[in-house]
Amino acid sequence: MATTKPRSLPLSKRGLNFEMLMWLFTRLSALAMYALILFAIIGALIMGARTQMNLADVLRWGFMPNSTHVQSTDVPDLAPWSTPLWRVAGSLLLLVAVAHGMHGLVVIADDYIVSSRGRNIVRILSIIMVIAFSAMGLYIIWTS
Amino acid sequence: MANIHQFDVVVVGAGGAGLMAGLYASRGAKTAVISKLYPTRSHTGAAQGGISAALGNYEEDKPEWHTYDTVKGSDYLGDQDAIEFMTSEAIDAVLELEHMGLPFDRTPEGRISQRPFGGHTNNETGKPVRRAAHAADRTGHMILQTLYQQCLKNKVNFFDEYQVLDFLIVNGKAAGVVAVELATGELHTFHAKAVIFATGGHGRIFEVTSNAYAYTGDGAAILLRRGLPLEDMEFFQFHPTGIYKLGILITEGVRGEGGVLINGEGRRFMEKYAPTVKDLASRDVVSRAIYTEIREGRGVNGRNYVYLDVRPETVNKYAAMDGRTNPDGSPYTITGEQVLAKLPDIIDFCRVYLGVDPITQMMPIQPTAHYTMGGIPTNKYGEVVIDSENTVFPGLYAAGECACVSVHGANRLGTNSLLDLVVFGKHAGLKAAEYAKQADFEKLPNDAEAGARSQFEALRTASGKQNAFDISTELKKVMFDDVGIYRSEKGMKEAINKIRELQERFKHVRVTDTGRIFNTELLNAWELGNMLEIADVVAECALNRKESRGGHSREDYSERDDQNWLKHTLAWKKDGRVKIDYKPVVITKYQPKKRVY
Amino acid sequence: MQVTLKIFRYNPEVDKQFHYETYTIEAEENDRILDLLEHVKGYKDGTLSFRRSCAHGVCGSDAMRINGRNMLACKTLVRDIGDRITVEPLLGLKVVKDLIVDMEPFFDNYKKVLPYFINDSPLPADGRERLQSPEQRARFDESTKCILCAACTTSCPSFWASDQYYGPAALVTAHRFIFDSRDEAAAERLHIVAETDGLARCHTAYNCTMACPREIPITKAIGELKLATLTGKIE
Amino acid sequence: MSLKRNVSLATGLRYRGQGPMLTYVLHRIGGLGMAIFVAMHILASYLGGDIGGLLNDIYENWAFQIFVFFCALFHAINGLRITILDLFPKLIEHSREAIWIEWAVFIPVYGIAVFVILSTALGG
Ligand SMILES: Cc1cc2nc3c(=O)[nH]c(=O)nc-3n(C[C@H](O)[C@H](O)[C@H](O)COP(=O)(O)OP(=O)(O)OC[C@H]3O[C@@H](n4cnc5c(N)ncnc54)[C@H](O)[C@@H]3O)c2cc1C
Ligand code: HEM
Ligand code: SF4
Ligand code: F3S
Ligand code: FES
Repeated sequence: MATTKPRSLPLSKRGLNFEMLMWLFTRLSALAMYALILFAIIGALIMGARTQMNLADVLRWGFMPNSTHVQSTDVPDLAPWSTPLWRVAGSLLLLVAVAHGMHGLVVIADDYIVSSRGRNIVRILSIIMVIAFSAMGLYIIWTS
Repeated sequence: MANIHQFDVVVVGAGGAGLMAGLYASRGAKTAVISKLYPTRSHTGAAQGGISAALGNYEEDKPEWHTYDTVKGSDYLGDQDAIEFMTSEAIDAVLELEHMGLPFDRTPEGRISQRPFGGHTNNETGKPVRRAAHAADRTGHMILQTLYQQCLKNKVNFFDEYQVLDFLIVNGKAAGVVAVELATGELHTFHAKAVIFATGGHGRIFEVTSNAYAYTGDGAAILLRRGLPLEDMEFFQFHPTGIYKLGILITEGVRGEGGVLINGEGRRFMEKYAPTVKDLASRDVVSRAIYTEIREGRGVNGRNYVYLDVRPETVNKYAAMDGRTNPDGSPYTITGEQVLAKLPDIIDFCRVYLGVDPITQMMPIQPTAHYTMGGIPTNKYGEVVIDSENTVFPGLYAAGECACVSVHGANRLGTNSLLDLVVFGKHAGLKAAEYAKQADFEKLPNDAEAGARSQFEALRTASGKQNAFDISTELKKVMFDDVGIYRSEKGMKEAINKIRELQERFKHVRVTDTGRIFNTELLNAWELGNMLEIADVVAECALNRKESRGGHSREDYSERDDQNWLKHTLAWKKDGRVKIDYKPVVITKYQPKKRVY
Repeated sequence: MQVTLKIFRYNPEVDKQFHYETYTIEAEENDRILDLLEHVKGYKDGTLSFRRSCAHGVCGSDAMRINGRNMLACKTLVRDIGDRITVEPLLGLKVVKDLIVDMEPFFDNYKKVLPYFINDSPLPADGRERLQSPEQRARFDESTKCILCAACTTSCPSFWASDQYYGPAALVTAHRFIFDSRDEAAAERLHIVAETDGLARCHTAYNCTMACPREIPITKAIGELKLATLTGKIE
Repeated sequence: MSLKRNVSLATGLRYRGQGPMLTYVLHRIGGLGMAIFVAMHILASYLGGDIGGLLNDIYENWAFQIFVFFCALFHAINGLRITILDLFPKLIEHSREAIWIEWAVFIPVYGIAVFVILSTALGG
């Protein structure tokens, strides 16, 4: 009978590298963002958004559950929208989105920039930017 | 000149034969493979049905049966020692391809799958036998890819898109070739100890053909011009099933899977011409049968085509009538999905070019010019021989369709060509490397490129009154009509006159492109020159052979004549005239018999 | 019927820039675009240059842009695209002359993925074939169809951005060997295709799959490679 | 001796890649758009003051909102499709159908959102 040798490669033989891990991260972070966004939207609906906010505002809140995003709506009281729970959710979304987005920019740059020097510069810049934007974003979330 | 390269062995052509030769030569000598096309674009890639070897993966089969079938298929003109050599090497050759990674289709046991093909029989029962190893209907494609890949692995030197124009002879020995680099228009001299020609056939001299544009007989024409002979040029195979008008090949595998030919009256007709194997008779027999049907008014709608029918209901009906069985003895049946799985490319061709779906409709087909049996005479080691005594030309080798060993004689069996490429390609490569080891480089002539340059000059400075396309169209028409499936003295004489006229006109051919970079107009004109040269030889040899045998069937001499014509033709070109001589056929075991299928 | 054939022209020995040339010719519905090009070359302008060989879609010589999309000129009929036809060379490779592009970067990429069967284990003791079940054979069937015509690679936006990207054709070749149960160099190949200029450059734009004249599900093959680098599964 | 290989943006976009190519282009525009917008927004909120106010004014502008919404929504929906197909390559054969579904979801949701933004913006 035909050979049935195992066709599964051990970890070190898969070609699994940073590049492919980041590829996976992009997908997983996308799913994570979906989870967080859905969480935020459902939360908003429970908190009465159905009567107090229009669709655009709900989505806007969903994409970033930060209390400033519902300031201009008919929400009577901002307090429930700025509990630690929402701040944590917002922080998570921020971190994931910044990492996802910044890596996305690196991916686009890699399409065009092929010299290893150029690619290294892009990577260093991207790390700096991820740290800077995460810090700024966290600062805003936790102080607003 | 600046562009001089030195290699022990130079292979001209990168089809199945060239790559196999290159692969083997490169193991023992510094080797270059030169090709006017990127190797993967060679015509071997078009081969569909399979490669034959008596592997016996489904049922009993033996190399001796393969030998007999080939001898019989060749209408007894094949050299039997060479045929025995080829069929006995066949099994290992096919296995070697598998070991190189070729993805053959598989039997349920995991072995190489095989299918029946025209002319392959069990010698005891006379029934078709499964001998053609296949990879769907793109066996040639897979051979070409696999060999190219192995060459890359072995770091063979490739010169892609270099067209060889001339062969250099010094002291009666091979000294190299001259080629033009298409991308720059510059001439390059390849200084070599051994040269292997593997440039494929010349089917483009016919109007309706399955052959590629590149099939202009370059290799044969180059050697002819250098005073070497060509063998059995009158034998050209017309494949029975080409797509109507276009000539695109519908593999015999379709009939192998149970497809049948149907005439204009809606009836199967092959049982009349080949009562035992019917639609799976040898190609020349089927082609003539189709032509006879057409001439007797039983073409479809009175026109010159018939149908090939592979619709499951038809296949099953006739398979039941023929009592065809599966290997396990159950009755043979087939479904639309199976047809699609086994013949995907054929189905695709029909859909694209005809708008016909073979699973529900019949395919209009007509015989198409397909395979060059004749060519550069060689012995079974691929060494080129130059006279009736089989004197070897030192350092010169040929393999593949451009060569004539002769294992195909007057008619090639389907799937034997791919086998021919692999077996003789290999041996040509081995021999050339062996020769190169002990030989020295001949000194190059002072102006090695002179011959090539003057050929180009003649084209460039011609008066330009004649359109090359017209010449080529007229040539193809007259060859197909008068030196085609049926031939007669009157027709052939007219054809020869026409060819002479065209050759005259060719002297005034127009080449408007004066550039160097990819001057395809100039190269096409040069190729047209080769086609005229070859067509002339084909027609002269055909006129000369006063009998019917295999692919050569004459209306005025409709019988085979072993008394006078059991011999190979050798043809030289001397002062613009074709000179003919003969060479005996090697017969070992099988005395000529009447050929019935 | 009459067709208007607009052809991209560039003669490196004369022109600084390319231009288009328009020809009006008689054609039949069933004519291939290749037939039209041959006609122009034969009777209108002999300098027109393009590659071709088999004329029925199996050699991969004549991939070009026809009405803005990559196709084989010999596998595209007038009836498929109408009477206004524009023919241009492939994108992302240097144009050498008219419709002829420099194929070297394409083949260089092909050569990067170890495009040959590798199995250094001893042959079966009986000297016969290495066994492979029909299912194992079917696993990589589609990727064996590739004729290296470059229609896919030159339709890929990532390749337009940089010819360092291996491109779909090379990845299909990698797929052909990685998923062949007989081949033993899957790990090496996966390491190669996982490099920055490999799999990560495919953004599933899908142009390749739509352009492939052999109807190879290229994007799917690339997808399988991506997962294989992560999971190690090459069943 | 030969033309450069460069493919300009205009030439690239003229390639008739149909549906899937369009989603690729829009996904990229969406990702880029969002990256710029998120960066801008964070920066603005962090800096505050005049520059921040100005940036936030641009960001709050209804035209910009319509664009940002497009980016976010399309990128999110298309991203989900990509993720699903990537994790289950078998489904890639149904790419076309997936894209149809995607548009069927995107168009109504985006349509309503645009309508709402516009009516709030124009209605005061
Ligand atoms: C449609 C079709 C189907 C077929 N099916 C089968 C089948 O099922 N089974 C079978 O056994 N046989 C089949 N054959 C026959 C078989 O495929 C061919 O005979 C065989 O492939 C020829 O191989 P080759 O190596 O001799 O030449 P090719 O593969 O044609 O290679 C010729 C090479 O020579 C090069 N060349 C030519 N001229 C020059 C020059 N002047 N300078 C430099 N290079 C040059 C070309 O570039 C090319 O690389 C089929 C043939 C056709 C046309
Ligand atoms: C639900 C939310 C999101 C989902 C589902 C999502 C999904 C994805 C996916 C699957 C990719 C990979 C595309 C590819 O490789 O072809 C991607 C790329 C990208 N994403 Fe997102 N993303 C989301 C949110 C964001 C956000 C918030 C940003 C910006 C901050 C962003 C910026 C990018 C960028 C710049 C790319 C690279 C674009 C490209 O390669 O063409 N994404 N996204
Ligand atoms: S994958 Fe398809 S389009 Fe790409 S080179 Fe191969 S045959 Fe051509
Ligand atoms: S077009 Fe390019 S981006 Fe991927 S799906 Fe095909 S390789
Ligand atoms: S000429 Fe061979 S693919 Fe078109």
